[in-house]
Amino acid sequence: MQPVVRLRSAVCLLGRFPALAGVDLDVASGEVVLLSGGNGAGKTTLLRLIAGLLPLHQGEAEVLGHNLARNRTEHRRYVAFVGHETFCYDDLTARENLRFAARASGASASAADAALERVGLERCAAVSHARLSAGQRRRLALGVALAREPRLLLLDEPHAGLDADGRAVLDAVLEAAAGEDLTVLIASHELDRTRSLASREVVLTAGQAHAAVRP
Amino acid sequence: MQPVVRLRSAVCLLGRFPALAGVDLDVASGEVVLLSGGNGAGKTTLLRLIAGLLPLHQGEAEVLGHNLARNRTEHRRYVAFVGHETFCYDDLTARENLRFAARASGASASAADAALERVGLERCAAVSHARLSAGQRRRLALGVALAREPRLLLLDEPHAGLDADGRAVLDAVLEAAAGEDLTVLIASHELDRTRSLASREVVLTAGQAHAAVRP
Amino acid sequence: MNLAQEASLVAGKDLRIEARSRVTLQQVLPFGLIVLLLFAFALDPDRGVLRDVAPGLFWVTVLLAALLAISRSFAIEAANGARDGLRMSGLDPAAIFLGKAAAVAVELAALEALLTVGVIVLFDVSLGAIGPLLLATVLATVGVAATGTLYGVLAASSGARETLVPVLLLPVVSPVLLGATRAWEAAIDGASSDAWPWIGVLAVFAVLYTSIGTLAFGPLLEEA
Amino acid sequence: MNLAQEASLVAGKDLRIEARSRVTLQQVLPFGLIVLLLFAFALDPDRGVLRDVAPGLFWVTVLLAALLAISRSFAIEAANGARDGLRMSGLDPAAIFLGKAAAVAVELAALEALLTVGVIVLFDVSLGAIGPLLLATVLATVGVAATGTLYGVLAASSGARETLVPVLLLPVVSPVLLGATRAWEAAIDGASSDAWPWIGVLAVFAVLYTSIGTLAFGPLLEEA
Amino acid sequence: MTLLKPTVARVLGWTTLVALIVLALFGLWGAPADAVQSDAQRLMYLHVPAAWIAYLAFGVTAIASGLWLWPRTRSPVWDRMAGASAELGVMFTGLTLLMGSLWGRPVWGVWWAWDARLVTTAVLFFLYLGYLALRRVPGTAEGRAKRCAIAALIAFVDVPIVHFSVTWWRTLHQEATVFDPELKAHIHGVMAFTLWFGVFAFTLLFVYLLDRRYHLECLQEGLEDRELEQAIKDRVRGSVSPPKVEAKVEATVEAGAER
Ligand code: HEM
Ligand SMILES: Nc1ncnc2c1ncn2[C@@H]1O[C@H](COP(=O)(O)OP(=O)(O)OP(=O)(O)O)[C@@H](O)[C@H]1O
Ligand SMILES: Nc1ncnc2c1ncn2[C@@H]1O[C@H](COP(=O)(O)OP(=O)(O)OP(=O)(O)O)[C@@H](O)[C@H]1O
Ligand SMILES: [Mg+2]
Ligand SMILES: [Mg+2]
Repeated sequence: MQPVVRLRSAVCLLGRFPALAGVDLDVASGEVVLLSGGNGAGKTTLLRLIAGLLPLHQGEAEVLGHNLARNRTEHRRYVAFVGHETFCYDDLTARENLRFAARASGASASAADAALERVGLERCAAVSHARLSAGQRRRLALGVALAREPRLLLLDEPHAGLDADGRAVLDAVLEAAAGEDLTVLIASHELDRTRSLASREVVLTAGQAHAAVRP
Repeated sequence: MQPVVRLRSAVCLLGRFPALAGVDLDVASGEVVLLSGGNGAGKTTLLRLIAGLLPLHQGEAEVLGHNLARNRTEHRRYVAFVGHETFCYDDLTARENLRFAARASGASASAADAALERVGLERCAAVSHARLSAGQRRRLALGVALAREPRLLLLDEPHAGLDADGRAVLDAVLEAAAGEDLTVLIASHELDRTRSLASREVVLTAGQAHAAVRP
Repeated sequence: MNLAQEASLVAGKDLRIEARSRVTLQQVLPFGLIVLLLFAFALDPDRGVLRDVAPGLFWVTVLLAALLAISRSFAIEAANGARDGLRMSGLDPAAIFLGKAAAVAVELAALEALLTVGVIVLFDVSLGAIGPLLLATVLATVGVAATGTLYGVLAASSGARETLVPVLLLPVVSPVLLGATRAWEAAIDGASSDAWPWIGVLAVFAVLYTSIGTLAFGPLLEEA
Repeated sequence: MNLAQEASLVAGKDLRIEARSRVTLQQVLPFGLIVLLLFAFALDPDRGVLRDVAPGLFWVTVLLAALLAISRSFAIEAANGARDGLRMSGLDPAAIFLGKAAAVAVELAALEALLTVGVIVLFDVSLGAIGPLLLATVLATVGVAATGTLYGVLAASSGARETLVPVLLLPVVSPVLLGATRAWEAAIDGASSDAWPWIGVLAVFAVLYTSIGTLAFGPLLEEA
Repeated sequence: MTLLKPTVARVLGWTTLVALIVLALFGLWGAPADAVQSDAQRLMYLHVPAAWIAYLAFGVTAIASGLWLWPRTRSPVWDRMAGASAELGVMFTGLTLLMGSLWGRPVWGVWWAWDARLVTTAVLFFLYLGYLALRRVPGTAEGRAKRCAIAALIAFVDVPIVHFSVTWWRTLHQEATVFDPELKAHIHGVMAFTLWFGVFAFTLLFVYLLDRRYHLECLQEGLEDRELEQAIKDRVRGSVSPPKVEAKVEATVEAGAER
């Protein structure tokens, strides 16, 4: 079967700094891969590269069958990315933000409402993004990603700021992934929690990826 | 002994929304108090109120002997606050940001350099804030707070984004607090980790504080 | 969704944000009126030239207000990394361009209508040949909105969005400034025939930049 | 630290950021020159009034450039919640005000020096009585920087910083515009005696707003 | 690495120098003084060629940008050439403005006049200054090239406006004399020769400088590439080296702090 993500000695620059210095990575469909590594190891950069938000400098990168060196926009409508920021508009309410994101990527308004419920934000549906608390924003960002009905879900420290309920939502998403034909890459420092849900762990150190040695 | 923080039915508004709806809280000197509570419970609001960044709407609030209803700026030079944002300048390097913060609150440049080492950012000293990774930024924010040599330290989800090393740094800060005559209020969702270090836990629900029932 | 639907989704989003924050109405418009007044003031009414320079003043003011409107339009995308959200959304970049430019054009049109009233009252101008005047205004507005949106995204990728847009944009739209001013002058004098060549220039400009924008917005949006 | 030291710490920080990002030098200055050029042209050269209105145009341009400089000065504080950092820092708000205003004044002074060269060349103006001219310029700069910083912080607390500053600021500084223009006109004509009353106005304005700023900055900074 | 072979470049350099000297001789002594303007008119031999070479330079920038944007001819060569040529164009436009100003002082009695050609020329100058500012905005090489190529095509629209400005707006500035549609030789034979020779000499100068600038750019990129390889090695070894610029900044800070 065709891999969802295939990187070969991928180099990615931030300014002139090689944040990724030759990464090899293969992710098969339906996998939940945990990306671990210290602060500044390059996790965010790797996820942004796969999302097509950063250009590839050297090496090969293929996501969902698209060669990123040639075109890094085509695959995006099947990919959802939850980054350190929420990608939402301050002056729109939670529901409006969700609906805009869903419609923009061709999903229906009901998908947006379903996502709102799934992340437990019904009560804040009419509160504008600027007024949400940090954790509510994280939930909204996750909701936006889910509303887009992606095939590949990239999560960058989704635990940060989530309370116990929120984490349970997240666990449920990871658990359901295999059944829904959803591939997940999750960067996180909540290793204890995530390891048990992930099918595999990849450790990033100084811009390079290694398979984790399971204790 | 005089309490460091004393709130009596404190009400705090965000716009027209009562994010704190009557909070009673006493914190004695040298305590490490864990603030827990779900997303949107009001933890951030409470910390910002104590820092003097939000006005008190009703009730009483006293921090380090200053009555916040009357004056909410006097006590600030003894208080350091690590919020969801870093309070740093994108175009200054990590070291410059630290030095500016230290000098502004009357501490020495060497305090800044010591803080830089303490949070483990020596290697990023000359990297500008805009280029730091999420976790490195959290460390810097913590460093800025430490460089100011505060008597009261307010930490708002300091764990978010920190790797194992960073968490160890944070644990060390909490452990050393008692010895250094530092009072700490820490809002966090990393309950397992923080409970053992905190002298007490306060649970916020819907804008009200309760003492946690220890199991 | 087809291109038009996608564009209207984007325009709708921008206009809804505008309706909620009222920035154009409550801040850009007063700004325009003040600039109009200040210029009139600085150029000293004694010399009796104000009536003659009214079209020039009007369009200078519109340009300055347009700078603010565009800066606002991209400030919206800069907050919370919304720009990355747009990039990930799978919307056709051409639709994003058309949508954002349309929203700016609508805001500018509202602004121009009110500023025109200001000019009529302040400078005692009567509009003369309405047809050419209106046409020139519409074309100039489209031209400015398209160019502005294009340069807005160009500058947005750099750190200093607020200050880069003016520098890049003003020289490029200077033909619009001249063309619209001359067309207004001719129309106000009732000399429609003199206005048409300028309207031609404005039309070429509007079409040209709308096409360039539709083609170039994608690559510019991608710029890291 | 005393007030002067604290103020220079803040000013140093702002100027260091400017030195690194070069926004004023590389973007605001060209903006000023373009505004000078385009507007002079749009206001139609044939009528031969341009030489007479040169001082007015110069000061309008300086005001517009000042808007950008101030908007930039507070954009720096808006990012990453730096404003809350300043509030927590324990710095005297008066020092923050003086420091930020001083940094803006320095940037504006550099800008004015270069724009003056532009005016001399473009409008064929000779400076006449240098003393009063320089004094008027310095006082006007201080006035604009002080007022701008004061209104900048006022607008910063609202969401739409970029567009609110112009609206609030322009009407308030119009006396500076008037005073500086008249003082320049008088100085250029060599009639220093006519310049002095205006210089007096500028001095009063500068002192007034610097004092108001020193007193009011604290409460405004606290404004949630 | 270079546009021309090193030997060709060297020969070209010397030829340019000789041509400029010959131009100076002709301009100052060979050509007769103008009947009305006397010696001031000699500035024409610099002013007009400078203006035309500026057009040429911006034209090269536009074409190179177009070639970069066209997928089949995309190559970093075009980006470098566009940047180098734009820098020269700004230089020549500046020269035109300067010479025009110097000329205007004796002839018109002012340094500057509110004339369509003058204003449009100044706008052209700022337009490309903006373009150069855009080139300095950090980003990936490809992103920068793309962004700048588009901006260059947009900016080029102003060149014809400058050229036709004299016919569109009735003005003070000289109308087209050399390219007069009726092709009547208005000017003295030696003057015409000197003018055309000036154009020739400036063209040589342009090509020579373009080649040098391009070469410099290549060297710089080579240096950056090597630094990058080193940086990747360092990163792999885990020793993060902060970028050079900031190291310098930091050094000055340290020095300041010690005093
Ligand atoms: C700052 C002032 C000036 C500027 C910016 C300027 C600009 C230019 C430009 C851009 C051209 C090239 C036009 C083209 O072929 O498209 C040109 C040509 C020319 N300029 Fe100027 N000029 C200035 C002052 C003057 C003055 C003072 C004179 C003499 C009275 C003058 C005489 C000419 C002549 C004779 C040509 C050649 C026209 C032709 O044959 O096409 N210029 N100038
Ligand atoms: N204008 C408003 N209207 C309605 N609700 C508001 C408004 N402003 C703020 N809120 C609500 O106030 C609460 C703010 O709480 P706060 O940010 O203190 O939460 P928190 O405990 O820090 O949560 P988290 O763990 O997610 O950071 C949120 O529930 C938010 O939705
Ligand atoms: N211009 C630059 N110069 C030097 N270092 C840079 C530059 N730009 C980025 N970096 C470094 O690149 C790395 C970026 O890594 P990235 O953000 O991907 O880390 P991460 O693994 O997501 O870390 P975290 O867990 O903290 O979020 C950081 O070490 C950062 O300091
Ligand atoms: Mg990260
Ligand atoms: Mg919070």
